[in-house]
Amino acid sequence: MEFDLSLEEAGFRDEVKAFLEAELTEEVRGGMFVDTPARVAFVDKLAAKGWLGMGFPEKYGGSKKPIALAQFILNVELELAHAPIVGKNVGVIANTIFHNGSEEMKDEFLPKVFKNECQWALSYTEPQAGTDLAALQCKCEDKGDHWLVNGTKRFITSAHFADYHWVAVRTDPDAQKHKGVSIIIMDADAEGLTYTPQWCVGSTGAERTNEVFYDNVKVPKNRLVGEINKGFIYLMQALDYERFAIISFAARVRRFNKVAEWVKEAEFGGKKLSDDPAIRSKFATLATRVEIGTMLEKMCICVAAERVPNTEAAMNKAWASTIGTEIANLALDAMGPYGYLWDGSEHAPLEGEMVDQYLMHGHSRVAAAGVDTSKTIIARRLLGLPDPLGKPFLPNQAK
Amino acid sequence: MEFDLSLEEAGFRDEVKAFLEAELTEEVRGGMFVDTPARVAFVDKLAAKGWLGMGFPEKYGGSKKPIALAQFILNVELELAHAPIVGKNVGVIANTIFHNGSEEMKDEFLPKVFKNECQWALSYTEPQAGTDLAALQCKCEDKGDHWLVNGTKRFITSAHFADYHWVAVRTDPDAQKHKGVSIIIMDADAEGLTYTPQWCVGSTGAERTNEVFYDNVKVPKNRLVGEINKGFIYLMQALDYERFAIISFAARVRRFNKVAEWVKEAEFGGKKLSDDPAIRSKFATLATRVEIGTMLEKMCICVAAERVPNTEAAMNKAWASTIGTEIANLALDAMGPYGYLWDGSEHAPLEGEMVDQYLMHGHSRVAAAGVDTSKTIIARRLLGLPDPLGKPFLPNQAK
Amino acid sequence: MDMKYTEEQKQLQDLARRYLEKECTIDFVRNLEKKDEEIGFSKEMWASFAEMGWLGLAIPEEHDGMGWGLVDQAILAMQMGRSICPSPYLSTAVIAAEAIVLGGTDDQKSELLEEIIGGEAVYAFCFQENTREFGPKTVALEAKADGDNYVINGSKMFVEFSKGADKLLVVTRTAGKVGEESGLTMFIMDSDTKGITHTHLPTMARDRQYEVKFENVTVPKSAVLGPVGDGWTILNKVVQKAAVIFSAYCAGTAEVMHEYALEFSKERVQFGRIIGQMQVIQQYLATCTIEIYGARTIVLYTAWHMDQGRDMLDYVAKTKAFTSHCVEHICDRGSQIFGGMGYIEETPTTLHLRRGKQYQLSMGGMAYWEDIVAEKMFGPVTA
Amino acid sequence: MDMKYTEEQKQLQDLARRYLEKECTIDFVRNLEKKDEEIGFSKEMWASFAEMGWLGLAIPEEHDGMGWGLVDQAILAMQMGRSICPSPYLSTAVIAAEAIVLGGTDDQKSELLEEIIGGEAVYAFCFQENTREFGPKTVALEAKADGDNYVINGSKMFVEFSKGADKLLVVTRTAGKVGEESGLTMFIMDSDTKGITHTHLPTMARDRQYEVKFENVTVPKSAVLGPVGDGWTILNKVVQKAAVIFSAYCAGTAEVMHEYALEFSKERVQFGRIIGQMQVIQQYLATCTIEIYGARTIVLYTAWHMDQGRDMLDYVAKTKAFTSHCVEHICDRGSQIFGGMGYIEETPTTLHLRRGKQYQLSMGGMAYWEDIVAEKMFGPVTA
Repeated sequence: MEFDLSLEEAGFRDEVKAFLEAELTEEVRGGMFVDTPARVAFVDKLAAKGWLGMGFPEKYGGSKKPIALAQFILNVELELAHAPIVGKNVGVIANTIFHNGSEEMKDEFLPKVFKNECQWALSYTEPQAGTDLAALQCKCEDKGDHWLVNGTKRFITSAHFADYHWVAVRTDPDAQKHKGVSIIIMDADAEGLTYTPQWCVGSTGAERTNEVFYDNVKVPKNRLVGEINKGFIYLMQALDYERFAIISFAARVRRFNKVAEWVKEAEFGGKKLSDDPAIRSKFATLATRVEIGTMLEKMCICVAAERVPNTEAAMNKAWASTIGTEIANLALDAMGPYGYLWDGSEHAPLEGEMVDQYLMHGHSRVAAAGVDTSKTIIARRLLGLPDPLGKPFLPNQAK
Repeated sequence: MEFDLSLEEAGFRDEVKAFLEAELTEEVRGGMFVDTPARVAFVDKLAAKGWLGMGFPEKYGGSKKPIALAQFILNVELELAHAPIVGKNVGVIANTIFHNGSEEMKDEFLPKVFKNECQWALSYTEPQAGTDLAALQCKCEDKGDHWLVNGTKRFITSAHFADYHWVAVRTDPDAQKHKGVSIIIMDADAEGLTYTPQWCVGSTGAERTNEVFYDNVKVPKNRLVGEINKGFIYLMQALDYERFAIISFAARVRRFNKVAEWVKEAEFGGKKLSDDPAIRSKFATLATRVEIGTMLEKMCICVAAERVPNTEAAMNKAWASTIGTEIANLALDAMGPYGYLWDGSEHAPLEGEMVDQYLMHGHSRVAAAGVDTSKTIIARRLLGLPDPLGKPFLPNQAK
Repeated sequence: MDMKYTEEQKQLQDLARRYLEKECTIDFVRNLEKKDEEIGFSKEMWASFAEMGWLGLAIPEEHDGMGWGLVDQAILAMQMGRSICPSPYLSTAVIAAEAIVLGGTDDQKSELLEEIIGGEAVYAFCFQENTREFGPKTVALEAKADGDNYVINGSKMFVEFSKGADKLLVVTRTAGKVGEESGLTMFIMDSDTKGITHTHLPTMARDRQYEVKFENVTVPKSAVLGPVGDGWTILNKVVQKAAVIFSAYCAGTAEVMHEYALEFSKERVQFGRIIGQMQVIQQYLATCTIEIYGARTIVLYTAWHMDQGRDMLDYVAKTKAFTSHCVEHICDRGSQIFGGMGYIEETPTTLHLRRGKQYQLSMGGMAYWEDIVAEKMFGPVTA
Repeated sequence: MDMKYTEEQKQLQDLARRYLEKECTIDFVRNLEKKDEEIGFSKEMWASFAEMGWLGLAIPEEHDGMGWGLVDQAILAMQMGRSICPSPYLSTAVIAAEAIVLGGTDDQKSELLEEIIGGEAVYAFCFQENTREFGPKTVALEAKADGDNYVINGSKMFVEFSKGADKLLVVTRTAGKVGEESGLTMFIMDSDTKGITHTHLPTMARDRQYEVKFENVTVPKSAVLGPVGDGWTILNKVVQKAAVIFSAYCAGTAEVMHEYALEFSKERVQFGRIIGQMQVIQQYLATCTIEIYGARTIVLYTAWHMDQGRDMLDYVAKTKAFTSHCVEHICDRGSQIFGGMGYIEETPTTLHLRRGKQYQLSMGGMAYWEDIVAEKMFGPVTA
């Protein structure tokens, strides 16, 4: 048993901290993904440090991992500093291409990802396929010398600045739902690709996402990732990774500490808010729950040394999503009516950030794998319980 | 709209209150059902007042209801005074016989019920048929001149002092689960009927229930209630009634007030417990939730003027069961380590009643219709949602 | 006991439902949310309210009102809550009207009530101070007698519709100090009285709230409403009624959110079945149903009893505390059922999501009212 | 970072699991629960604990202990919690042993630690006073110096195993007054010292707790353990370790309750399928799983860091608060899954149901520890 970082790990963490101290400016902070020139420039610097391709072969532009936990340490520090996070491109795109793509595809895309030369839109969700990704309908026909894609996607976060779309398409309309799905890579400027903004609920300048339309988009044959009709397997692998790698619990820790700091300093009518016993008690309960989040994350890290965490990642995800809402909710309660001030009000505590968090955090409880879905994963994969939607299950059917 | 009791209703309530003031002794208080000589004697007096057969024809020993809400008012006052409640015999047995039984059966049993001359055991649950009553297996064969009953029942609360068993049996083994069930009335001293105690978790003298064995018990042919194989319908009707009529929310109100009164008086280390802001806040929240329980009950009462409340009764039941546990739980929290003292400890607040409540109240959340089941009833009957265990349901299948 | 609406109440409800569903659509509300919108409500709609008799609904007949009760206003407010209707109904037809009925001189009554009934005077209620807390003890805004006038200095926060209002009902302190219930005095003045400035406060609900600053605002003694230094005796009753109507509004918003979510759960297909067939979704929806029935019942119960002239402070407090909790809980849960859709601005229910939490934090939040419940149960804190 | 047990830790766990599952069965626990049972633990089992080296597990090798750490004790305690093993392990091998190691004179160490290691001395810990609160400030039991002796008067509450114990570790006040952390002095004395009476307190868990009364109990000055009047400097560390081990115990009980419920959910058939196929049951079980993993991890994390000699007060507090919540929540939820069966005495898990809530309320409950968390976050209350 060993809970401390090793000397090497601590050294890497300090290096990242020093880098962020030096390079992270106010305009780069906030949000999640790389979406402004300043944020792109910041990630270019991460790339220059070799921190995007850690653990991938050098021939693809990767770099040696300085230490086993480098990826995790980097993510935590980025989250704690509120810097753009880099998990999506490396975690989903590069990993999937590396493990499943053709040699040609690896040569073309991996170096670009690791040099931060391209932005990606993950294009999965459809009007009728949300949590149930296997129901997706976006049609992809083999036209001999190209693929022809037709369909509509929703909630595509980065579509308005992406260079490529990473699209889940249906390549076999007759196969069982999840057996006819493939992944293709599409140029963002392909003819027939259009999008329109979908604004998230939130203040002006809130997160943007997009509805995307593929209208007879031609895609070269070599842009199909891995094997045809195996896309669903790739998606599921990536989701496991996503639950664990893209979003570190550190984001919630940062946010909780920020709120607690505000409470500590806040005074109303000459009374210190932190003297209120009800506030003290509620924040102590939540502080404890936040700490449990860091524990579940540490557990994932330890598992990750041996395999991709799956049910552990689901625990992490379910807890983190729940806690995120609890933080925003308690923050607003503590602020009283000031809690609902927003969007540039000079009286809004923490510049109204907690209002945005309250409004948008519900999304984390349903998105990717929401809380209920994560719990279903735990029930099915870890506890060995049968599919609630499946056939009636009796004890003697157990394996 | 009219929330007050009418003059007549208030008059009846006052009459019941005066009666209880005069007749309810300490040894009669507590528990739920009529199970000691003193308690039987007490209910005899209720019978003598004509309060058991209210609303039933006089020829069966019934009496005119003084007012429409008489039954409700009586139940509330009994609960508030912690007297034995009488809903089971009248609510379940008499109602079912009156609406479905033969004339002979009405003549035989209704007067006995209304005069409190007999105690009944409701004999439904089996080892493999709990919430899923339709799965019951207790076999009842037609032997020409009698029925022959074989099976085992569980959690039969009154079996050790009952005169009759009201037994749900399977009369058609080949019919669909809920279609082959009937109700029969069995003498408690029938040959082949034996029972063994099952003690509820709780202090010495805690509630007793029984496991009951029917081993080749012969039952006269005329003891089948209503029509053969219609038993499940009668059961369901009675359950609706039970959710509403047997257990009044007033029991929780009484208990909450008792705890609140204790908190108001309690002092530890020279400090008044009720000065603790955390205690004040938690009790205020719970007081509000308790009040909502009285509101849901009032709503049921209003509905009952026109029909048997069903989804409203399910709301009442789900809320009451949840609140009951919340009361016991908060009471113990407020008591700190004294909360776990029990069973005759002189230091135990409220004589350890809240420990018993904590332990046993979970049963109310699962019993009869537990909280989840009540919510399922609301979802299905009121909200019109399809059976989660049924076939996949698509929008165009809607009626 | 009988919870059924009378014929008149049914008609009131149905009319309100029909009118608001037609006029106060989601798009209508969204338009009023826009930043450059200064008034935050529709004068045309306000005129219709007047025409339908809603503004004088609970004003006694002797003052040309309809003479109905608080319970009728609650029935109406539930409908307004369903349409999250942005209007100064609460501050004008409940708070100002009641304060004038209870505290006004004969002259004030005859002059001011008629204006309200006719829709000619819109009021904003200046009560909440620059603090997290609520209630009479927090009032600091100073009004000093100066010959025939009072001079007012200080500020109020979270005043809804103050810029668009014609008049302000202002709660000041003319005696005593912060922390005391006594010493309060109410004034009525024009909202553009010299020395008053309104600064918009952007809110989660995107309604129109303002910080109102008073800088040597000078009003004649005739602007006083009710007893000098003893305003809380009147205001206490007014605030209780306002809390019930606000609760009705919350119950209505919760109710309609739940209907949207239920409807969606019957249409949205995932894994080859509607999501409403999933047991967890059913449990969420059923739990919310119970809360809504409870919320509606306690609103009506409390309002009805207040109409009988009874002291219902404890129930008012429970009503406000419970509906506040409810509206937040149900708007959150409902949004969850919409999945990702629930968090995209274009989805109608994001209007509810933004309001649920704000309502919960408004008018004393839950804490002020739960303190009252605790005090009723345990008496005041002795230590 | 690596959470895996070492080989030695695995062996410790496996041995404890095997031994306890064999010896400390539900029936064994039930027998110890019986009213006429005065000692409340098995001396035979205690001798086995000594033989297996468990009693000296964390006592330094220089005092003939095994010299392992708190984390190893936690691993062991989780197994004891799984079997809800009734034994004075906590008061003897954790609290008394640690107090002697930290505060004992050389003579005390050499004499007393050996007794503990060999299983010859069972200790009870007399700390909790006749109040709802917990901690050094509550200590009132008076010890007065009188020549070469101290005379002790007063009483302690909720002392586990005091009647069956050989010795008592008694926390007294020799200076200052209630409300102060300083002024405490620890004593070690025989449990049957003249003037001491033990009155059984029936509890929810049916464990052996006593009210211990001290009436002119006279002990020599050599009975003092640690600094006179400054006992909290030692005791503070002891109580923190005890809280972690108690937390481990809670985590173990929660864990095994969850396993029972899971197993039952796979066997119990209703509506033609196992109840574990129902989505709500799955959600309950999964929620509990997350809490259990969190509870286990924070216990190990905190214990491991304390073994590195670090100040972990904040983590100790969070560990105690969370596991206390967890054990209650999971024992309640688990019982629910058993349906009616969950509330019949004969069902094994009623033992857990009766303990979940009691554990939550024990050793300061959640409030004492959450106060510490709040103080770490916000500093002490200033008003």
